[in-house]
Amino acid sequence: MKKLINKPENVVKEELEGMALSYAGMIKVNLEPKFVYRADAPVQGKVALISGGGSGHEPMHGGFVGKGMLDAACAGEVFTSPTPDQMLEAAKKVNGGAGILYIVKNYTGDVMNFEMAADLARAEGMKVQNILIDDDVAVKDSLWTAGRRGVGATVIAEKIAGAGAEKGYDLGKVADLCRKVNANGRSMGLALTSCTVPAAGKPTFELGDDEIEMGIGIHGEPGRTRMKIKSADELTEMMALSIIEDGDYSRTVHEWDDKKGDWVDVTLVNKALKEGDQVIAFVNGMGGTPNIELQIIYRKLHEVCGKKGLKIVRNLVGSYITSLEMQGCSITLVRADQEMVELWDAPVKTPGLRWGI
Amino acid sequence: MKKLINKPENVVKEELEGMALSYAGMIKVNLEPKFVYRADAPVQGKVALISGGGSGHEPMHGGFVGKGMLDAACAGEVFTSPTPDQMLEAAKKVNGGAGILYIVKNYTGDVMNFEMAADLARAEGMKVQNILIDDDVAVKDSLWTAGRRGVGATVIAEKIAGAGAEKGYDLGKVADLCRKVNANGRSMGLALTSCTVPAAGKPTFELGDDEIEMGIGIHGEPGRTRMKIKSADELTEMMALSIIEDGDYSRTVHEWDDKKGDWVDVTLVNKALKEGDQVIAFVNGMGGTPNIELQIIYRKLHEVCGKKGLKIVRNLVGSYITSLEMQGCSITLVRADQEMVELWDAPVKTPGLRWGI
Amino acid sequence: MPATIGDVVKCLAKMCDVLHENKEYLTELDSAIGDADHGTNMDRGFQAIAKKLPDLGDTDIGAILKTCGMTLITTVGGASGPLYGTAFMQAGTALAGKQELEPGDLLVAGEAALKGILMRGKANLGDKTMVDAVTPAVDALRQALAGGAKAADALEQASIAAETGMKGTIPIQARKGRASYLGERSIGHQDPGATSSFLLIRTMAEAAREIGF
Amino acid sequence: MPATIGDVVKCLAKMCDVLHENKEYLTELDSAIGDADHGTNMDRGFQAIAKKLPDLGDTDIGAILKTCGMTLITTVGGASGPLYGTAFMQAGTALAGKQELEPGDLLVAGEAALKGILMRGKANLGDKTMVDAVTPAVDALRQALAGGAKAADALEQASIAAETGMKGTIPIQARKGRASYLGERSIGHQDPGATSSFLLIRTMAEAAREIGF
Ligand SMILES: Nc1ncnc2c1ncn2[C@@H]1O[C@H](COP(=O)(O)OP(=O)(O)O)[C@@H](O)[C@H]1O
Ligand SMILES: Nc1ncnc2c1ncn2[C@@H]1O[C@H](COP(=O)(O)OP(=O)(O)O)[C@@H](O)[C@H]1O
Ligand SMILES: [Mg+2]
Ligand SMILES: [Mg+2]
Ligand SMILES: [Mg+2]
Ligand SMILES: [Mg+2]
Repeated sequence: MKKLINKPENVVKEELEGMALSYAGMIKVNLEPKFVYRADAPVQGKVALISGGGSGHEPMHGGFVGKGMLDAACAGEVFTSPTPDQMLEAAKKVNGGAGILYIVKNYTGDVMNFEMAADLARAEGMKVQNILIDDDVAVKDSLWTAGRRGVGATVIAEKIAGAGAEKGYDLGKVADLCRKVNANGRSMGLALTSCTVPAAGKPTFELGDDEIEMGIGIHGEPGRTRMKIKSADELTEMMALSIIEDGDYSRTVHEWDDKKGDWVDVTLVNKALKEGDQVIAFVNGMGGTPNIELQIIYRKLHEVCGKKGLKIVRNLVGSYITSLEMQGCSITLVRADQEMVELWDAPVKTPGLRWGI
Repeated sequence: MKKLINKPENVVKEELEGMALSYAGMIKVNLEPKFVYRADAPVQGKVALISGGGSGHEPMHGGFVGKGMLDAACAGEVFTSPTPDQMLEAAKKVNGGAGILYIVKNYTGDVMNFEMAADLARAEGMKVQNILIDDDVAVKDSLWTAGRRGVGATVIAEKIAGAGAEKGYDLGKVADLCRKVNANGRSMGLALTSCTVPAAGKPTFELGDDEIEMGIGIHGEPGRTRMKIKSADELTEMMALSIIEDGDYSRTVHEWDDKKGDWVDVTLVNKALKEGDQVIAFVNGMGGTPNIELQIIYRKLHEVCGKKGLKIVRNLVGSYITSLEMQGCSITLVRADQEMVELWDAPVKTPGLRWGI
Repeated sequence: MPATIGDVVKCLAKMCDVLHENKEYLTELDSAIGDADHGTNMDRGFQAIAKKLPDLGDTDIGAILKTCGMTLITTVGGASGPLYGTAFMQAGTALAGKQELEPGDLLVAGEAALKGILMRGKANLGDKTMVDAVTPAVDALRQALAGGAKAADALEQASIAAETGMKGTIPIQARKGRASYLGERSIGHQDPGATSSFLLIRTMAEAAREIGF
Repeated sequence: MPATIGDVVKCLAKMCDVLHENKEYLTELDSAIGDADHGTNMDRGFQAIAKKLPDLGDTDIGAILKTCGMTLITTVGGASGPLYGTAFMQAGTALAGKQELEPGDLLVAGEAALKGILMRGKANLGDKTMVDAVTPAVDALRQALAGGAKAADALEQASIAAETGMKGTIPIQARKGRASYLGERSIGHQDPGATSSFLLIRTMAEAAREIGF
């Protein structure tokens, strides 16, 4: 393992210390327990957005903290969900009195820890909603698995919901917005190489010189299929079609019902994309992929979307949800209406995403 | 070689096609010959900044085209200087009547091609200045080598000179500003892994599992020394000290003398950094380095600068001058006065660097 | 002889050591069908427990187990943190106020722990998770105790059942947790969480034997 | 027999082939002390020339060489583009208007080409660049022609001298171009540009032999 680190067990702490120095003015960092929060938190009267997850996906999530996006992000160990106490302390720090939205990527660990955190935060008198992101079409069904993973749609959801909160939407409306982005989002990824978890010291998996993992997870979980590498155009088309041709996706999730005062099972359906839809297109690098390759992929994605009657109204190309140094990429398409596009365009000022201010 | 590309010979063309689509509104792309230019070019009455170099260093330079930075960037083949006809056509396209500044990284090929381009542009009646960037302290002397390479200071120079041009500075003043950034800038880099030039098909060099190249170039040129890997803190300190303790650096460069109407040899001296200096600190990833590691490096750099009496007044942390998928990093320090800091803060809107608009 | 607070603390200390020794092994299992962190996660949590153990002697066994649970919840993260954390919390609640343990208390605690895991993770038997090791272990414990076995022997039976359950995760397809994303490719690999569960139960059995429980 | 326009075109076509065959070899040399693109660069430029050759027959030799020079300048890039481009431009200028070549014209062209390379790159002999191959080649050509050799023999001498010069770049330290950054680590490696220069000169010698020049 060759990495520019000191001790593996200090990676996350030292990273956060670096961020506190390099983005002073935009964010602040709490080390015990670990979370990043808006320098101007709490913003009174604004719904506070909190996300988090394992580290190693930078700039997600700490890099998305700031005006117009997240109020706080909880950093777990590398690829390990953070713990409820982090989420609770973050909520206390950024609570502006209008409620807390926990944005949770659908992984067993994240879901359980954020549910515990929500219970704790409610016990302290806060209004809390947990919204799941589960957009990864590589996971086919939810009956036989832990359900689709949360990947690329997370960035889009955090941006759009963050803009809604900034505009003054109340907790119910921000939660609806976040749920809506997720309901319209689908992603698919692949890896050319494995990543190496610092504490593990060696690559999570081995791939032959001409092999890729199609349907890779962002934690170096092996994908659904191992296959021979093909040209960028062919791989892009495969990923794009698996998103575009994915049917309606229905599953049951746990959400908090404020009236009942309890968690309830809710069945949600993501409607398949169809001709004429407007989409936000996101080509994401996994950390070790040069920009030059992401642009080659975007070029083909644009063509495939065109052929399938999808109109790309906004795009994002870059490494925003990474898996350490993994080489690979993912594609995310989010069907977007006018409100979503306007909120996407709204000013944002975070370490990882910035425009308009 | 595993890359997300189609044919190696089409990499640059397809990348530019992708950029034209993904950044429409910010930039436009010319394919024959290849260059990226501001969507609103030419900006009448403004000095036009043009840079360029081999591809594979993205976002540099095409990603720095836009309001507040470059007017055009010429993309060569991967790691190969672009050609004079590209530079000439770019100049014609973005010429706003106030002259052209070619910002040239000091590599034999770039220098020669840009000099030929300047001669051609002048023959077409344009006012042209070429300013060299040569900030890489890994190259010790200029007598026994082609002189120090242009690396990290390029980004800072393009940002600050671009802001000056946007403010209405005339060609002489913009050229002086660019020369000043370079005169105050120093960089040092290292690599953990080699990159693979697509057309070459295999890694440029091989490194052992515990080896790094200290003083690496951004084209995968081997560094000055191969050494055992150390901790991030130790490596950061080595790089930082080689910059901070570097003495005055003097060399002779070729500049155009408008009065004489000829190229002249000019001796320039970069004064060593000293206690009390204010600096812009830049930690750059080489393409395959996770953000998490760059923040760990920034954290230590901040400490070393503090110990040496340097005050970091601004910083930039991210992968801005890359070498394809190479894992590694570089550190750049630029001594900055008030004017430079203000111009650094000025709004910029490019694919790779954006704030304030 | 009933087990004392000191015995429980000793057993917990042993668990910390065993997980530390098996850190790489558990992470390796997790590399194959997960994200290569289970060993690191468990070790981080139990090392945090190890640090607290010296100060826990003058409370009660329920409180000790709850402290362990809380420690796991706040230091482990991932899926295993809330699951093991809840297990210890529930076991602690079940044994609230106890200064010593009778063999029957083991079953009370074990059933509570399993209930906690099921409540939190909603896995079914055969989903290829820690449930596949813990469920048969609790069953074996119940049966052995019902048959009049002493604690160490009953735990021995539980440990054997956990091991069988753990090995039983190899040929099946995961339906919960991260390994479920692999679909059929999860077949042929042993579940890391079932493995850590077995290790913990085996350690209890060994500790019981040593103290003559 | 003087060389005709057709002979020159044939010789150029042969150069294109030879560089194409040596593409990987030249890139490999450049990997060791440069940036792994010299073969690709030269091949890109000479393939562009190859495409134009069919249409160049009805101009003159000077114009043909200038077209080659311009093509190299606009397609090669890097250090070798301006250097070889200028060399061909200067040679073309020196042979402006010529419909056929006498042996002496070779020297005129060779000296002009070398002057162009020196003017553009400012390298000295011994800096470990193409200059180290071209300079002795032009010297050998001059000497052989002065001694009354026919063109093919004089070019043969030039080729031998270029090869010696090329090999002479191995034990020395680079002081110009990208290899100079390596300092002492550049020692022991053959300069890619000197190698492509030798290949071009050897090709000229072979072409001259074939056409009986
Ligand atoms: N829903 C669940 N119920 C019970 N156990 C589970 C569940 N999901 C996962 N597990 C267990 O957790 C283990 C993985 O733990 P760990 O690697 O620490 O967490 P993560 O999967 O978040 O990286 C699995 O091997 C499995 O035994
Ligand atoms: N100043 C110079 N004068 C003459 N030849 C040079 C000079 N600098 C470099 N060269 C030649 O150019 C060759 C490298 O060409 P190439 O790899 O195509 O360009 P680059 O170095 O820009 O990648 C070197 O091997 C050397 O022979
Ligand atoms: Mg994990
Ligand atoms: Mg080159
Ligand atoms: Mg795991
Ligand atoms: Mg080269």
